[in-house]
Amino acid sequence: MINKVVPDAQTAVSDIVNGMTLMFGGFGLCGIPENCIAALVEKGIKELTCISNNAGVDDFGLGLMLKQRQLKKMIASYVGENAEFERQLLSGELEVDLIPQGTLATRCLAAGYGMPAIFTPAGVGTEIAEGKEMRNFNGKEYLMEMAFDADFALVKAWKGDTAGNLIYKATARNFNHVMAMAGKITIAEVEHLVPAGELDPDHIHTPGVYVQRIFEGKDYEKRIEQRTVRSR
Amino acid sequence: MINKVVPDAQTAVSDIVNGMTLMFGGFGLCGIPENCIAALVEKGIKELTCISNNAGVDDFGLGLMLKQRQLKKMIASYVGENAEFERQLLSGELEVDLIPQGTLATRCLAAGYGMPAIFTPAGVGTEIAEGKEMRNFNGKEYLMEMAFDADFALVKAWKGDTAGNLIYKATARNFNHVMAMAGKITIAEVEHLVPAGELDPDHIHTPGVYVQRIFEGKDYEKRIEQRTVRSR
Amino acid sequence: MLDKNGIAKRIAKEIKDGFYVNLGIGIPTLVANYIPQELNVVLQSENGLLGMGPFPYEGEEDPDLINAGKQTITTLNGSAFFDSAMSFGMIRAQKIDLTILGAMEVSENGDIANWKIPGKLVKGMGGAMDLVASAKNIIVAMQHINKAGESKILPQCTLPLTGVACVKKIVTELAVLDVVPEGGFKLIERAPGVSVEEIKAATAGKLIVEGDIPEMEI
Amino acid sequence: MLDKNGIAKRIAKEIKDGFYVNLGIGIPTLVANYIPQELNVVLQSENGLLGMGPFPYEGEEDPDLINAGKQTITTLNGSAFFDSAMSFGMIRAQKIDLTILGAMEVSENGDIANWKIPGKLVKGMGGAMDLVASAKNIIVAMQHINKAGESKILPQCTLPLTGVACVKKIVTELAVLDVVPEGGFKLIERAPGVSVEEIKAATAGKLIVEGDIPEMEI
Repeated sequence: MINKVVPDAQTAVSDIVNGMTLMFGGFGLCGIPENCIAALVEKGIKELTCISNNAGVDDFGLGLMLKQRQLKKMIASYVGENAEFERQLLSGELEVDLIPQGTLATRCLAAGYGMPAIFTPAGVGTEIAEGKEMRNFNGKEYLMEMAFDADFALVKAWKGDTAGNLIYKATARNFNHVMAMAGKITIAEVEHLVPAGELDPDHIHTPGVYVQRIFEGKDYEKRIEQRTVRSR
Repeated sequence: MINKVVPDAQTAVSDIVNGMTLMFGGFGLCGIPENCIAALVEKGIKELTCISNNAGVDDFGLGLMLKQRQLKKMIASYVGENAEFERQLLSGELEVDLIPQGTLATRCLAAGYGMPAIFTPAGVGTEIAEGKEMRNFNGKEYLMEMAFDADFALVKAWKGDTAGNLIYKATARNFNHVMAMAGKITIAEVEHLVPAGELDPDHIHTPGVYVQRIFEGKDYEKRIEQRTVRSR
Repeated sequence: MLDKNGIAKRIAKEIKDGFYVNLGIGIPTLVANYIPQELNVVLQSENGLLGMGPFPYEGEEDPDLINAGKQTITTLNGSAFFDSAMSFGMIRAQKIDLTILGAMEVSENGDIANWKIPGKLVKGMGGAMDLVASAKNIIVAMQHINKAGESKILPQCTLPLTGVACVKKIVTELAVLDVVPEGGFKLIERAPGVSVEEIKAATAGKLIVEGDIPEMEI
Repeated sequence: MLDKNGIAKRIAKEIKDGFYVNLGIGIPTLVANYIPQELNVVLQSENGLLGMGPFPYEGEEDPDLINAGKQTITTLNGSAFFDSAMSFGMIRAQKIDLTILGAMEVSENGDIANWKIPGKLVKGMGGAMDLVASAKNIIVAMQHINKAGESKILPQCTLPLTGVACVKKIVTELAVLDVVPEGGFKLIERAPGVSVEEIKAATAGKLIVEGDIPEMEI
């Protein structure tokens, strides 16, 4: 089996440079690649295009990179938890492409499955459709949306093995699986890195062929955005 | 949770009638819905269009339905194990649409994911491309292939629960997962039917929303086509 | 007049046995509390879960288990997790029977606007555009009137659209309205203590009133 | 002249450390036996497995675990199963470094025919059309000459095509040939005991011979 292990986040992101297009897994703060984000903040590279469902919060997740003005452009579906984001957007410092969440996910799938474009009805008749090719199938209108082309995908899994196979936990799977498949180079950080052979081949969500580098992350904060509970 | 359990194969296929389009999971004889096929053979309905990667062998799998001349048309990628198939094809009794295996799988995916069409380079420059729309993306030619539209999908899984969630074993997953997603009505037969709650939600391959009927099959033969072994 | 929980309670009556349902953020989330126990209903959360359970007991929150509103939740017997592409795959393939979501505006032909106020608010559409473009049945939970006292039930939407000709039913603090194929809002029920006249006054779009309009039973 | 195992052995030398490889039915399957132990190579089977292991010991065959040739196989440490859509997804996305397959004919510009003889044989293309349309690198394992004594290395294919301008290298019982971008078969190596003249005689397509042609080391 091919060994994909790198020692740490710093090593994993060492060849990510100014101006690149990066994908970040996660939904809200759930399942974000905390170690990779910290390494990119430390590295301080700029002019990045980021593809991520959300933009983090002011002091966590992609919010940390926004605060340092490392992003030139953000492609996301929902960014409503981030004052700094709104400030940079309104001031024109940050270019923003808001797209439907399913379109975001499916453009990742398209990249991972070698499909140059997909059709979706999401956004037909709205400003999202402006300038896009429309097409009617069976009486229904669809937009043609293009596969993403990202230099790197940075994802977080629960478990991974040395061959790069990944298993996610619960709803932390979200965009991590599709982005892992979509990146030209995919870096996976995992909570538990195990030797190849320890994961059941039937339980693997992302096969190792899609992962070029893997490392065990540390000090996971796993912050909760909306702590909702019921009383006993 | 919604209960999808039906008592047996006969009940499950009771509303499948002459002239319908059916999908059959499996690759060769691996992971085929043995109980459903037996029930359809018993039922004797005809003029069926079948979508299946292979056509079984002379005395097992879809070969049993071929022998009874229940099929009008076969959509498959490889049919090289079946003399009766070849006879019906050459005599013109059977209409056959041979398509690339990846195209077959992806047209299923398209149906399951609500995408009316997909693009693939498979078959460009060959007779498969005749009459199909071609399109150039980034300097490469692709064919536009349409999502399947099947009345029923008949699939086989290893384990399933009463809510219709499915888990496949090893390479018996093959087309079963994508066809389970693609059928307008999906019937799943499983080797082990368990109460909802017994399967780990992280291990489920096909969520129950895609499955309308489920039952525990019996007397699985699970025939091996090419028994290859090594000496100790 | 209904409060938010009243709107949720009334919408819950539209849910049938065997439905897969997607609940949006806000009032729609409250609908889960009023689905009758005897119905077998599965809630989909578009971040990757079928079979959404109630909030966890305090101390049992799992940061890896949230709903699309980023709230901590639980699973049920029979739940399944999946990735975002499959989630919107099943939405596009119309495997979800009912979508309930909020709106800033709804128009006579069923257009909905709920994601952007130009120059003021740009949170993004999240999964709403996918849901309204594909859902078999869409019910909107909303206030009839905005904070400035203006009707949100309009001849035409003024805000950027989320989807076109997709809303089938609206439940507000004042009324239940059906969006009819020929265009317009057909008054189906009045909220307790609310008169037809009050509903007329609060509705800028074409209101269709035929015969006696019953009061809601909730 | 090489036998089938000799062809497989020579092709195995083209496999590099870290490669993901798809092996077709027939001679390509034999290549697995000659991949040097010290290389980390992962075999993909397009019916849904990465990390194909050797045949099982007798009595340990699992009907649920087969390769694309329908043979019983085993897994290795680090193997992963997946469905057919993902399998061809990773093939289309060029995650597989090398595809090795058989052919009935190959043409000067790298066209390949291997799935149909009109009126005689219609087994179907299986995954071959997907593989040749997307693979980064394709090596063909084949006999130079058919049973009727005719060359299968042609100016143009006479049989229905599987793919266009895709074959990069051919290994036969007689020679190793590169398909060059400007068209034609460049002779790279001779099989042990086979002369350039013999190869010329067996090759109907344009053969390019430059300088001394070394004999294969296998």
